[in-house]
Amino acid sequence: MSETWIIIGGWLAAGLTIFLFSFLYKDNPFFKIAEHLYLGAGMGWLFQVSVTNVWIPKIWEPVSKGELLVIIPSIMGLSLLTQFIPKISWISRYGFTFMMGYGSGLAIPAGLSTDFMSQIEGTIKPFSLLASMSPFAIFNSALIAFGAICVLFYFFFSVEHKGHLKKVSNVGIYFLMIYFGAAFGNTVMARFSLLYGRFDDLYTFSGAKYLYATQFILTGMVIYFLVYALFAGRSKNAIKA
Amino acid sequence: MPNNTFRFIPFLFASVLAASPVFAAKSTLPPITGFTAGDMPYDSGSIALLAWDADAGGDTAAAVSPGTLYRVFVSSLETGGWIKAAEFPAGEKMSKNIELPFWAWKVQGNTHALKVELNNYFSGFKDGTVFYFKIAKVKGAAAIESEVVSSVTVSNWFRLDRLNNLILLIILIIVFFWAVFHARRKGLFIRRIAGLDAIDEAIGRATEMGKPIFYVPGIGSMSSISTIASAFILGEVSKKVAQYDSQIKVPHYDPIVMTVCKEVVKQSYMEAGRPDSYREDINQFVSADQFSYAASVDGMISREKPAACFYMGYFMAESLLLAEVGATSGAIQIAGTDVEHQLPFFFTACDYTLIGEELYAAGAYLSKEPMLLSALKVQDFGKLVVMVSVFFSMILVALGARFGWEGFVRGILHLFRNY
Amino acid sequence: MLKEQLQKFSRIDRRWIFLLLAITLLVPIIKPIGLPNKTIAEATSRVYGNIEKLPAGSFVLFSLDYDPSTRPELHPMATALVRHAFSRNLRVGVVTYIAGSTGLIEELFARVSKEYNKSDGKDYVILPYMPNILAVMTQMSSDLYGIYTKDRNGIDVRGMPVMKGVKNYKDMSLIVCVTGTAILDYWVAFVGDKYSVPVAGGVTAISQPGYGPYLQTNQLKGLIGGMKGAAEYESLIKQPGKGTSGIDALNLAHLLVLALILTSNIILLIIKYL
Amino acid sequence: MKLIKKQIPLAIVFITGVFTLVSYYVPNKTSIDYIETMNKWQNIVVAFAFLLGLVSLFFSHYHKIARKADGWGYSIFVFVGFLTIVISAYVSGGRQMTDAGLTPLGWSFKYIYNALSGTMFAVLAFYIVSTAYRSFRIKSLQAFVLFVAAFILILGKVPLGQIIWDLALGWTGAGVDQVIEWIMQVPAVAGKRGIMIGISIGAIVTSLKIIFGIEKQYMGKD
Repeated sequence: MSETWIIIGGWLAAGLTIFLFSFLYKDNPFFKIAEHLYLGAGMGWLFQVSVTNVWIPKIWEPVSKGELLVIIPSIMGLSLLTQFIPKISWISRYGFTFMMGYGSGLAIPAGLSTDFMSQIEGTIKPFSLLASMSPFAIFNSALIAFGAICVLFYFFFSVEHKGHLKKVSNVGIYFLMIYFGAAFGNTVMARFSLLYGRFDDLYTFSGAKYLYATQFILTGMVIYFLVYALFAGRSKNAIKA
Repeated sequence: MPNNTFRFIPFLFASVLAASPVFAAKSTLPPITGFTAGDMPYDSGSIALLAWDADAGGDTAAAVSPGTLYRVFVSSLETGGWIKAAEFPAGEKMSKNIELPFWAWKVQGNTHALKVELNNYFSGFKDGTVFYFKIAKVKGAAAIESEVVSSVTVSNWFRLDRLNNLILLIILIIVFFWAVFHARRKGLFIRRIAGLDAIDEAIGRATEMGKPIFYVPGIGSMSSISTIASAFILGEVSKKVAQYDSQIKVPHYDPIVMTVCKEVVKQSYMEAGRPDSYREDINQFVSADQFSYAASVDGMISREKPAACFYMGYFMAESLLLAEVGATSGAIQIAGTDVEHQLPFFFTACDYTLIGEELYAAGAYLSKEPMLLSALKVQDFGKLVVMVSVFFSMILVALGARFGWEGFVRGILHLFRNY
Repeated sequence: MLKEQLQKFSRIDRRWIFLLLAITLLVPIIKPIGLPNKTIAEATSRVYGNIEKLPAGSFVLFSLDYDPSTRPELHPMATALVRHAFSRNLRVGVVTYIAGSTGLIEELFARVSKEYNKSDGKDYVILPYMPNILAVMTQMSSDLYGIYTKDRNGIDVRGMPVMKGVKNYKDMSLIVCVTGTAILDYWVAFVGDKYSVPVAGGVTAISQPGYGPYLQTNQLKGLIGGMKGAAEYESLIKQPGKGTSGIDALNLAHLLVLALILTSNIILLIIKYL
Repeated sequence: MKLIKKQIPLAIVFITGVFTLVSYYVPNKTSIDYIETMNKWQNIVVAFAFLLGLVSLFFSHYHKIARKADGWGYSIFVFVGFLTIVISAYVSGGRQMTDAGLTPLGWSFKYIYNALSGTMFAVLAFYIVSTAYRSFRIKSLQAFVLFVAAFILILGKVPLGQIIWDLALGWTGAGVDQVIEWIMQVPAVAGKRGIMIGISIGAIVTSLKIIFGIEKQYMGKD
C-alpha cells in the first residue's frame, strides 16, 4: 500500500466519521450517504467472510472432492430463501425447524446446568468454608443469598404480594435497582470509550501525514450547514431539535 | 563416585528394559499392590481407569514418601511399545480427586486413581481393543515396577454423573405438561401486576387529549419470548383503544412480527365491536435496520407528540433514543423488556417499567392465553425450586461446615454441580 | 421569573449538550491530563494470574469476537492479553465468530507478533471465521480438526508446530474470550461448564455487571471489563497503551454526566418547591 | 399437503431437538458422531441464513431505485458499499494482509468498514449525555438507589473521580474501587442472579415448546 492510498484512506475514514456525526446537528444528505454505505459495506463484509471461510472450504471443496453429504444442509440452507416467495415460503420451514430444533436441544441442558444448578451451587458454596471466613465475607455471602431470594420472589407471580410478602418483594426491587445502577454506570463508560475511539482516530487524521483531513472535512461540513441555513432554512425557521 | 554409578545402573535398566521385574524387585521401595485397569464409566470409550493402592498414609499429599514419583505407561501390544502417559508425585491423583458426584463414584480410601486418555496416543482404535498398562514407582534412583495389566474400554450409554441435571429436566417437563394442560382447561392464578393500571390511565388520557398512542414492539423476532408477550399485550391495548375510539400506531422492525401484529390488532378491533375503525396502516413497517428504525420512530414521536408511548418487547441500544424523545415530548411512557442492560434507561426515563419477567407476566395476565400462562407457571415453579433449595441448603451447608460434617456438605454441593 | 428561566434552561436544545461532550472529550485527547489509572480490580488480576501461572508452551485459545463498533474498548484489551501470552512464550490459537473481527485480528497480530518476534504457524495460528458458534464449540470438544482444517490463509493447520498435541479442549490450558456480545456466555455454558476448561473473559463495560454471578461461582476465571479493565491490564503487564490513554481522556466526560444528572434534578426540585 | 407443509417440519424440529437434547446425557460414540454431523450441517445452514438479510436489503433498495421513491439516490450507495467490499475481497483473494502489507480488502476494512461501524455506535455516547440531562429523573426512592449506584460507578471508574472521592470521603477508609468491587460482587450479583434464573427458565420453557411443537409462530402463517 503506497503513501497515497493511506492518505486517501485517512480522508475517507475521517469523512465518513464526520458525516455520521453530522446527524447530531441535523439530518442531511451526507449522513444519509454514509448511513447507506454502512448498510452495504456491512453486508458486503459478511458476504465476503462467508464466501471465503464457509462456502468455499466447507461446501465447494468437499463437493468437488466427491463428498456429497454436505448437499443436504446446503439445500436446507437454500430453502430458507423461499421466504421471499409467499406461495412457496413454507419450504423455508425445513431449514428453520432444523435450526430451531438443534438450538433448542442444546439450550435446554446447558441452561439447566449453567444458569440454574451452578447458580444455586454458587450461592450456597461460600457457606461450606464458613470456618475460615471473615465476618464481613460471611455477611456478604448471606446478603447475596438473601438478595437473590428476594429478587426471585419479586418475580414470583403465583401468590398475591400482600403484607410481609410485599416487604420481601420490595427489598428485591432495591437489589435490582443497585444492579441497574451498576449497569447504567458501566454503559456510560462503554459508550464514551467508543466515542473516544472515534475522536482519537479523527485526531490522528488531523495530522500533516494525512494532509489535515479532519480539519478540511469539518470546515466543509460547517460551510455546508451555513449555506443551507441561509438558503433553505430561512423560509421555514427550521432548526429545532 | 562408584556409589553413584552403582545406583545409576538399575535405574537405567529399569527404564530401558522396562518390563523386566527382576531389577525392580531388588529395590527398597514397597511394591505396588492392587493394580487394576478398567473402563472409565460414563464416557465415549476412549478413557481407561487405572487404580492401585497408595503407600500407607499416601493420600495426605507428600506427607509419606516425599519425592516418590509414579510413571504410567500404556501400550497396545502385550510386550514393548510402551508410551509414557503420565508422571506425578505420590499423593496426587487419588480416588477422591476424580470429579464425579457421590452417586456415580465411590471414593476408595487411600487409592490412586488415574484416567488415561487413550485417544491421545492411539487414534482411531475400535471398541474392544485391548490395552496394556503398567506403572513404575521411582524414588531417587530406586525404581520398582508393577505387573502388566490389560483392559478394554467401552463406549457407555449414560452419563450417570449428569443424573441431577436429567432429573431436574424430567421434573420440569412434567410440570410443563401439567401447566399446559391445566392452563387450557381452567386457567391459572396470576397475581395482579402493578403498573398495568397505568395502561388504562394512559389510554384514557390519550382519548381526552385526542392524540395518538405509540406502541413500539422493539426489534425482536417472533421467536423471542419478549416479542411474543408484547404481541399479546398489544392485543389488549388495542382492544381498549378500539373501545375508547382512540388512535394507535405500531411501527415495525421485523416483517414477520408485523404480520402477526396485524392479525392481533384486527382481532382486537373485532372483539371490541369496532371493525369499521380498523385501518391497515395502524401497523407500519419502518426499517429493518436498528438505527434507521430508531431514528424514524424518533421522528414520528417528535412530530406527532403522542399522549402515550408503550415500549414493550426486545430492545437494544435504541431504548435510549426512544425513551428520551418520548420523555421530552411529554408523553406518558410505559416500558417493558427482558434485556437487562437496557432497563436502567427505561426505568429512569419512563413513568412505569415492567422488569424482565414482569413483561411475560403482563402478557399472560392480560390475555389469559394458555401458552403464556403455562410458561409463567413453569417459571414460577423453577424459581420456587431455587428459593427453597438455596434457603435450606444454605442452612444445612452452614451447619455442616460449623460441625465439620465434611461428606455431608460435599454431598449437598454435588447435588447442584454440573459435570 | 427565576422559575421560568430555570424551566427554559431545563429544556435546552440538546445540541448544546452534544457540543459540551464533544469538547470535554476532544480536549484531553489533544492535551492529555496525565492522571494514570491507579486501582486494579480483583477480577482483572485473576485473568492476569491465570495466564501468568501457565508454563511456557501451553496452548491458549483466544476467541476474539468484536468488530469495529466495540473496538476502542476491546482492542486494547485483546492487545494486552496477546502481549502477555507472547511474553510468557505461550502458544496462541485464535478463533472468531464475528465476521467483522477478522480485520482487527489481522491488524493486532501483524503488530504484536513483530514486537515479540513470533511467527505465524509456529507460535500462533489464526483460524478462520465460522458463523455458527454452537456447532463449532461442540465440535471442538472432540476434535477441532473436524471443523478447522486450514487456517485463515488456507494453510493446513495439522502440520503447524503451534498445533502440536492440540486436538480438543483437554489440550488447552485456558480459553480467553474477548467480546461485546453474548459469546462469552456461550463459552461458559457450552464449553467451560460442560468440558471443564478454564474460561476467562474480556467484555465491554455494558455487559460487565452481568457476569458477576459467573465470577462468584468461578465459572469464569477472571474478567476484564471495559476500557478501565484494559488500562488495568496494561498496567499489570507494564505496557501502557490505548487503554491507559483512553481512561485519561474519559476523566472529564464522566464528571460531565454526573454534573448533568445533578443539575437537571436540582432544577426540577427548585421548580417544584419554589 | 398439510403433511409436507406442516407435519414434516414439526417432526424435524422434534427429532433434531430430542436427539440433540439426549446427546447431552449419552456419552456413546454414536451420540458423538451424531452431534458432530449436526454441527457441520448446522454450520452450513447458518451460513445461508445470512442471505435472508442480504436479499431483503437488496430487494427493498432495488425497489426504491426502480420506483424512484423518495431518496432513491441514497439507495445506490448501499450497492456501492457492498460492491466496494466484495470486489476488493475478490481482488485480494480474501486475504487482508500479505507480507507486502495491507491488501485492498484490508484497506477497505480499515478505512471504510471500521470507520462506519465504529461511529454508528459512538453516536450513542451523545444520546447518553442528553438523556442524563433531560430524562434521568430521580422521582422515587428506587430511582434514587439506582442513581447512587450509578454515581459511584461513573465516578470511581476514572482517576479524577477517585481523587475526588478520596478528598470527600477518604476519611471513611474505604476506597472507591473497593466500594465498586463490593457493589459489583454482592448486591449486583444478587440482583442479576434473580433476573437471570427467571429468564433462563423462560428460555428453557420456550425451547421445550418449540421442540414439542406447541410454539410455532416462528414458522409464520400458512
